[in-house]
Amino acid sequence: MSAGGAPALSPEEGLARALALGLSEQEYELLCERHGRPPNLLELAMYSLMWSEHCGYKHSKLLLRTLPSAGPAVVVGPGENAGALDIGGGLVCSLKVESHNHPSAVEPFQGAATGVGGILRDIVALGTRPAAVLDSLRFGLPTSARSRYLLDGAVRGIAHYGNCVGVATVGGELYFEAPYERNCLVNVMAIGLARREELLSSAARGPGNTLLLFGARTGRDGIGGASVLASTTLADEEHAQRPTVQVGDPFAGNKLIDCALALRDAQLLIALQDLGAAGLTSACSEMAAKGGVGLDIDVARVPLREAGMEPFEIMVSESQERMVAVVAPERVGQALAICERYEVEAAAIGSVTDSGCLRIFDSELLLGTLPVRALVDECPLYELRPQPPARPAPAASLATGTEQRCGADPPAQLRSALLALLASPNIASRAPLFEQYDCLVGGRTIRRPAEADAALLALPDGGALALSIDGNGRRVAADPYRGTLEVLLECAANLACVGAEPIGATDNLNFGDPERGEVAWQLCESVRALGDGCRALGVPIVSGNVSLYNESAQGPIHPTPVVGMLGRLERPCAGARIGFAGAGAALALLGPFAPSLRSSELARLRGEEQEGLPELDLAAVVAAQRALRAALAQGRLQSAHDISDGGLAVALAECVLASGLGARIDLRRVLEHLARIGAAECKEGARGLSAAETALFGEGPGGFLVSGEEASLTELAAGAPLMIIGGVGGEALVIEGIGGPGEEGALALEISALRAAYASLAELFT
Amino acid sequence: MAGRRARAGAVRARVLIRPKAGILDPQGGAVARALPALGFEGVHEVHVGRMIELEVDDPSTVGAMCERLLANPLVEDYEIELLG
Amino acid sequence: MAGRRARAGAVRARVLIRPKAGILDPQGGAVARALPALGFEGVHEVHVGRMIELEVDDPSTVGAMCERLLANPLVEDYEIELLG
Amino acid sequence: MRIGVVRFPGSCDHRDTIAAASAVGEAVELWHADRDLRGADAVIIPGGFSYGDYLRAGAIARFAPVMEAVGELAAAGGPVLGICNGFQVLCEAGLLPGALLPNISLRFRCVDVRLEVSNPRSPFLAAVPAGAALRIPAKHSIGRYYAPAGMLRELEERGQVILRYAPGESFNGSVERIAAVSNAAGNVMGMMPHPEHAVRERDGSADGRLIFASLRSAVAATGAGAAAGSGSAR
Ligand SMILES: Nc1ncnc2c1ncn2[C@@H]1O[C@H](COP(=O)(O)OP(=O)(O)O)[C@@H](O)[C@H]1O
Ligand SMILES: [Mg+2]
Repeated sequence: MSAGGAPALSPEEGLARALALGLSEQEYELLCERHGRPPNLLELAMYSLMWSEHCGYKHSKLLLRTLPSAGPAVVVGPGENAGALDIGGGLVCSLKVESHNHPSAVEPFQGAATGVGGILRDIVALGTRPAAVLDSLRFGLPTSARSRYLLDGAVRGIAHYGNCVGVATVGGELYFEAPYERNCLVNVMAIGLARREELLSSAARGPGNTLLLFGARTGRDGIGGASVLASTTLADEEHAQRPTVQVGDPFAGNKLIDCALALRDAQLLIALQDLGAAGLTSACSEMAAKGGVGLDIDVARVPLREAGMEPFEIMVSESQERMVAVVAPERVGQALAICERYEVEAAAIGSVTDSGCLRIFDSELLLGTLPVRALVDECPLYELRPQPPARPAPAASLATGTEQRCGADPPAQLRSALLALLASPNIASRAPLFEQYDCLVGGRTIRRPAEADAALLALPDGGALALSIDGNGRRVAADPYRGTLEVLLECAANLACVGAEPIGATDNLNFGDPERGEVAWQLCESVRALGDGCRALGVPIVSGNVSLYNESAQGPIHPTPVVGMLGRLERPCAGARIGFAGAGAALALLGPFAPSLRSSELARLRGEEQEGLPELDLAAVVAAQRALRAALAQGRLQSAHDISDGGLAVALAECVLASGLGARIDLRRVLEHLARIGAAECKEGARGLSAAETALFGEGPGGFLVSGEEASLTELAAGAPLMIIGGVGGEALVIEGIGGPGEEGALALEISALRAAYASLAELFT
Repeated sequence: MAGRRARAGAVRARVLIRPKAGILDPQGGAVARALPALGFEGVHEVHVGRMIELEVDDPSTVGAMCERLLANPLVEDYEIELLG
Repeated sequence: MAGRRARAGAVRARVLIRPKAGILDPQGGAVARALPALGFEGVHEVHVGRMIELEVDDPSTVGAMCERLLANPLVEDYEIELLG
Repeated sequence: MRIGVVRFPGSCDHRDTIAAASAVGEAVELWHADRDLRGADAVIIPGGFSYGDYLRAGAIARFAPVMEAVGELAAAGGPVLGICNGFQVLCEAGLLPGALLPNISLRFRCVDVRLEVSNPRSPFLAAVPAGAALRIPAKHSIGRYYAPAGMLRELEERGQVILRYAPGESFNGSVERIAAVSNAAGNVMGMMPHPEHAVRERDGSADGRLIFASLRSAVAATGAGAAAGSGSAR
């Protein structure tokens, strides 16, 4: 017995256990070497978690190092529990996005609820008070009962936790695509606020200091969760994983947050760390690694919820609502008193040492000794072996396809396409979802969901923060590089629509099995685009998360990088709304918008082959966003909305629905504009239904629909192409000059018809 | 419903649903902490669950109802009582 | 808890709490609507209530606990079962 | 005027309520475990999820030590306003009639609602212009007001129904669209919508300010009684 009380393992037994715990034979051998001897069972359990994909980032760390993470506003970059940015006025804003995909696929309510709890504790660990949550969700098609069940459970779970814990959920996004059927994605982003001097680090310091565990008691929740739930492909038999379900307790979470911040205010915390995946093992390893110290932990002092827990269970339990802090020994009494006031249980479970090791005790008995460096820094890193896919044979031309279907009545064709798009679950109003979230608590919310493209939160100095979270897996699947650029640009466009300039971002890389060549290629392309795009936008990535092995028997999910962006603006702009402000305003198309039906939502609805994405001019799109921000800041605009899924016509309908005011545009002017800026699929002289469809429903970055007085719109043409295409007013959405047979044809849709189509998600939440 | 008769041909059934052993029961915990504060000492092991009462024509189907809808087998145990 | 033994000296008690007759029970209604959709026909009169299980040293106090905390007598009926 | 805002474990809207109340007086936090009202002339029990809403919303909070002092203030005629969870707590505590049950949709919902004034003489509406309707956000999953038929009749007769949701806006299914009720003396009111989230132009509506502004006259109307601890203010 090498380390006291824990059972030693023979080499054969050790290898067998290691394999069962998800390590490879080579990894086990490396581990024995780094550990200095074969680990005992407790040690092996801890290594297997720290060397898992989830904690060790084995397949992504090398790639992540290529992302830009520095910038003048960066206060805390990647490596801490969350990133943090200077937002002026002595304040910092923390941000981070996390995934809870596999737990949510097994038990959507608890999976999503604990996802919210987890990300909030990352924000608190930095010493910042949570200020807002955003959610990014992906499910299979809503025609599937399983998808509807997962959607309903996840939304209820987020609402349950977020509402009850008392943090506003101010934004998010939702897509339905078949590849997520058995592996839904539940990503949650949070931000927090603090004065700069209040920031905390997770680096344990000062040998002799006390390790204080506080919050909920430790039970057998999620034992093995980090390695089993997060790093292996979901078996069809989800039931095998039953015992690992963690239950969230937002009431305990609420008390824990207040307690942690009260400890911060009393300046008792030398270090603070949340307990997430891999529980005490990961929390203590990281605190020790960051501080370059060792830690002694006594499992006998950990308050337990259940009798008879094994030391290894205590060390790997993922019980929710717990945090661990380093406190000077003479101030432990004061810390315990604060915990008691907040009705939060606390216990001194160990101390900081200069041993460089985690030493696990059961009272006097030493159970294991693990060099921190071996646990944290020596986890093997793997180079990906990307394998670009063989290009699919080009599918039949879309133009031909639509022409075949068009018949003799273009207005009727376009009308039904627009209504179908508005009713598409990927586009329809998200109100039935977000109305289940408290978006007001905290008293900062200036723009609620769907009022503007980004959420806006008021700051004490009269300025505001803008927030957006975006991702479009289907378009990333069609072209991982351009698709990922589009994700970044969409996020920045949403911020631009409220007048905010991005100052930092967080990302979540949701991909399949990176050991597959094609997935590796998607991941590499996507990260390359993240780097290029962020550099073009001047936005550092200060935190993030990687979720790999999102696969089912049907194959990998769409590659789904999700980006959350934070923007700052000096003062909220009056025109920063989707809805029109009043009849009589002129309506303009702004930006280098070059729409294409390739891989568009309309193509998806028609079941057409996804065939790549149109080219994009990064610099021109970035310039258009800058022009839009300037126009908003100068008060020249009455409304602004970016053109996204479903194209110009859907954006227009959304402006109409948000305000209840009709609009009239002349499609000939749109086509003229597109021809002028060289949009390939709307070449000069393009005529007929296919040109109209491309102009109305084609997608691509860089387009904004803005309204305002005609004179102030035309003056703003500097910096980005702009064309007045119509005006605000009336009772309907009217599109004139459709072309094709019946050249003079106009399309008119009553607002009530638009509204009925747009309300299609309500039936998913009855 | 207690004491009531079921409609002709139907059977009254009661399903008791409780958090699985070992799964966190925050409600039970909250009640357990509240009771002593009200002067009720000597209370141990409080658990809060749900009760569903129904009248069924075919009582043999209640188990399947529990599995598919009434309970969440991942986190809950259930028990069926047929009351006649 | 079912089938489990109470600790020495304590008695297991079960409190069943149901919405008073005549008060709209949307939870019961939701279950009643969902069951046929899953193919379970022949279900009538579904009601959803709460179940609280506890171990008490003095079972005579459970009634007072119900009156004061566990049930809201304005909208709920309760029933106590002592399980020994 | 000093306004005490109670804070229970699990309260969420106490900070926003203190901020809103600060516009009309000196707002102080009242800690649930203290019996002391810190000299408050009026008390607000804010929204949130006291004790996680476990068991029943408000059921556990009503036993907090601070509630004894709140009960004494109420008995002495001092103004007590419960917002959302505060309304639930006051019903559970027996300081207000009726109960709040789960929304008929069984879902949490956060939307602006329009409110009609049902009893313009309530001191909690003193600052609301005659004939005005209010637009204030509501956000809850347990907000369906219920009172048995006999009690309801009495409430209507005595003018204890203070606010109603406008027709078509009672998403929670409250009986008679009731959004706010008072006790018989009129000095305790509970309302489901959140006036503290409608106090600035940036909130989309500032109608909630009227409720806070009314507290001043509510205190003036009853203040002497409260100080003297004279049972009823009727
Ligand atoms: N895709 C990514 N981009 C940038 N930073 C990342 C990414 N994924 C993870 N990180 C950073 O790596 C560190 C470890 O992440 P993680 O293990 O998820 O933290 P935690 O355990 O606190 O949830 C964090 O600082 C996180 O912000
Ligand atoms: Mg963390």
